[in-house]
Amino acid sequence: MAQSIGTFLSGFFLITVYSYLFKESRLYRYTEHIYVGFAAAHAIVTGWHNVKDQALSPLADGQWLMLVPLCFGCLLYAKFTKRYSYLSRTPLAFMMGVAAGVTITGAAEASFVKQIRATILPLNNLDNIVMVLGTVSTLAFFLFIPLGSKKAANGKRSFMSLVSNLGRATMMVAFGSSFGFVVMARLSYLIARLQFLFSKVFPVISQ
Amino acid sequence: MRRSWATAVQSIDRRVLYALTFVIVLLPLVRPLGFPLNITPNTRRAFEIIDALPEGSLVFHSVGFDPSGDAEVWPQMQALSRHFMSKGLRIVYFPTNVGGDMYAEAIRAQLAPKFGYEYGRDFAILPFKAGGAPAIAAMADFYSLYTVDRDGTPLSELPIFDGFRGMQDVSLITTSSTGDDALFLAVYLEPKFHIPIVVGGAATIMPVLGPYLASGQIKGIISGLAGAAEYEVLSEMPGQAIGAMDAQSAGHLFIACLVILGNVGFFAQSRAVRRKEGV
Amino acid sequence: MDRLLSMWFLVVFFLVSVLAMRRLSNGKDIPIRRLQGLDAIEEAIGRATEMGSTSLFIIPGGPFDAQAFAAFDILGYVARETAKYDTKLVVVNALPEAHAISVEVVKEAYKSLGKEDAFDESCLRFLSSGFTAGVLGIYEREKIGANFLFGSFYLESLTLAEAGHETGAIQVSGTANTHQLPFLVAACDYTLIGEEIYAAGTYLSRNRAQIGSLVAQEIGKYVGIGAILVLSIAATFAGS
Amino acid sequence: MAVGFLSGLIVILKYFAQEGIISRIGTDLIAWRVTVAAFALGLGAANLIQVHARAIIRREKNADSSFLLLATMAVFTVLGVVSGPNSAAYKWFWDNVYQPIYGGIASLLAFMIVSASYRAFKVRNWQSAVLMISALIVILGQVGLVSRVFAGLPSLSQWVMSVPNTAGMRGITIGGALGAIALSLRVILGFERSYMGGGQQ
Repeated sequence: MAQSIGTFLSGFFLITVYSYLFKESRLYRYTEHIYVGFAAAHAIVTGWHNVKDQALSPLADGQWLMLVPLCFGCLLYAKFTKRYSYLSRTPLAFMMGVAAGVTITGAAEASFVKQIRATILPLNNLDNIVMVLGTVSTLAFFLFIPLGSKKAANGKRSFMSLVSNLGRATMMVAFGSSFGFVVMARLSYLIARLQFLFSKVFPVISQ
Repeated sequence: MRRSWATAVQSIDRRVLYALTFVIVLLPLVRPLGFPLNITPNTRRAFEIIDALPEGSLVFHSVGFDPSGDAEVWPQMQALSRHFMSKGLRIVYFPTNVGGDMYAEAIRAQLAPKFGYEYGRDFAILPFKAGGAPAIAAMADFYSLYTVDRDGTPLSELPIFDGFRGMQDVSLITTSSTGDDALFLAVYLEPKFHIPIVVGGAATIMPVLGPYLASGQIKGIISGLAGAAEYEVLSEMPGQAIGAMDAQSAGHLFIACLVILGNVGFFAQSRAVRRKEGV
Repeated sequence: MDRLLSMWFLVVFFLVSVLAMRRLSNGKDIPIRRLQGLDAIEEAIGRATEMGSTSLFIIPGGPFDAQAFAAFDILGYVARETAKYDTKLVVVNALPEAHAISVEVVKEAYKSLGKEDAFDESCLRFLSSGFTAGVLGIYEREKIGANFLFGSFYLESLTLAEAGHETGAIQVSGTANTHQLPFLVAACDYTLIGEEIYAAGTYLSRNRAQIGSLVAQEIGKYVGIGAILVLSIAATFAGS
Repeated sequence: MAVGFLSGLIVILKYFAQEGIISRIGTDLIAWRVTVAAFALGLGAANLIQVHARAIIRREKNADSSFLLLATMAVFTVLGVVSGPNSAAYKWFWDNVYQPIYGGIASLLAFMIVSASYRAFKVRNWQSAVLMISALIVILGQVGLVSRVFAGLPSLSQWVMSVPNTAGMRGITIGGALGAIALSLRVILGFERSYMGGGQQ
């Protein structure tokens, strides 16, 4: 019983979502608000369990240091007071600082050093030549500060614009092919929902 | 006359496109067409790496997806798990997405009994850890991050963790993820422990991983639903992915036709405009 | 070895940045390449104002990292513009911490123009993981004239940008997530690619000290290009 | 602000230190951030309540859906906190309400990618021509049927994906890394503080 009500509900919500494609309806609006409400509730539930498991329980076990994140967390609410609202910036600065630190270290090794090392290739076949020139010219496309003054020699400027155009072309190939590649992925989302809709809710497809 | 044709092709109402998409994807599901399937080298390599592992090896498998992306990744996770279990590998699932543990639970309930896999001895499910990159980075110091399994049982009580010191004892990490699990693993764990990483994930993130595959930080890639279908073929254990491939192909052909049609109309129209202006 | 290299790289990068920031804070102006996407923001808001429609700013729910910082910079600028023209701004956030910071950013923007009273916190909406559905609803119910999408996007990018296109809004977007760039480029009027979003704050504020770190970034790029080219050529001859 | 500077610096040092006190503190800081972010959820929830309660009180046009949102949120927050997210009741609603809507919204992408490809791949100049051709190669290269006719297409598509695509994405990645480092550095050093009341210096 609960199972078939569930299947019916799932199908109903799915159809409501698809109705968005054709016309905004009151049904879509209700579905959207139920969903946002549920998503918020789920985030709060997960957040609560995180605080409980990662801070409150260790604190109860005598890890006094856990008072620090708990205090930071509470300070966020200082913004509702007039007098101490500036205190709420401390936890914000803390979160930004940690995120900045994590970003820097991750980017330096994985996205800079390792990627450059992987691009150092002997230029003895077409693949490697395309790889090296494509990477270098894409990188050159992003140069922010124009090299030399505007009066620079004509030849030099056209060389730079050639490199920049090569970079642009490489990016266009990359964007086009990534787009094409993803078509498959996007279609599979629809396929999975249709498989569900037409095998469970309206049994047309035999399984 | 010609211009009106071109204009019409130029401006098909999007609702018509949506309705056509719906029909074209649905039809092959109702009546399979039996399109042929290519096995890509990436999937083959991933399969071979896993197939070469000796029985009893310890595999860590990330579950980084939720209902929004399960269409592509869940069939992969099933195909991989079936292969692991048929080879007698020990598996530890670690959810990296809030919704991930639900799928690991489904493996425990549905797949494990078929292979006689016993929870705690042959496989285990760790609890979800929030935080993305930092959480995966924290796995480097394993027991500081995980002390209990998803049910709250201390890891020391699970036979699968007997003598397990940390990530250095892992033979292989695999992923089923729509997020950046693979990236974070390659960035934070691979450099320290040199564990081979085989990535299963949404087709979307695959192009991003190309560089890491080329540089050897990642050893193999199973990409999207097609990857799952190929894996099902390679491991000779068919599942739900193979059946969906016809609808995929039909959709691809439809989109390719639309791109061409749009351009033909666009050219005809701009030529007609040019002629009218006398250029 | 990679870790050691990255450590040295970071040390040098920091030193160069700090040095350049020092020198430039009272030095001369450095010209920066035009970034069309950022120049288009003002135009988009101007048009939204004329049409009496809303400007929408979307910060997605990817990891909380430097892309979120970049989004805050651009949000600050957008909020100052909307405050200047007294036009309606709606900000949507998927991450709780980003929401908390966005509130401060927008509030400060209004304050800096002396329009604290016009600031209404309910124009910022926290939608958690339900934000794609929520944004689609906003598209339908509000008249959107300018749509800004900045940050770490995942698979929702195309839905938001393509449905946003249907609203008729001018769309300016940016992300460093290479897997989502193709969709933003395809569906938006202007897209900032990769490092362009990080430079946005500097570009918009023309703050000289900040330009200092841009100089370090430029040098980093030349070093990268040089290293790849020189070592690749060396590898070619070493191999043969 | 000293807090941001110190926490950022320690996290960076932790990455290179690997062991010792700095490493321990760094690991703690990263874990604490998750806890603090969880507290920020409360602010988000307060925002939702504020926005929608106001709509209800003022009897705005969509007050009915606002009510629905707040009711859903209240019911599931209580259910999830009291009986836990793994309880049967919570899971039932998760499977039959949350999951189908979530999956449905995600699958809208299939329709969006159709209309986007129809619209975006018009050849206006050489750049869009390159864009379209590489997209077509990859789209068709994945269809088994087409590759029976054009035997070279799958390997061409594979090549485009693994060589020029990798080159382009790598260029963007390397540049992006530099940008991310520079911006994060500005944050740690306190040059970016529009959120702190610094505004434009």
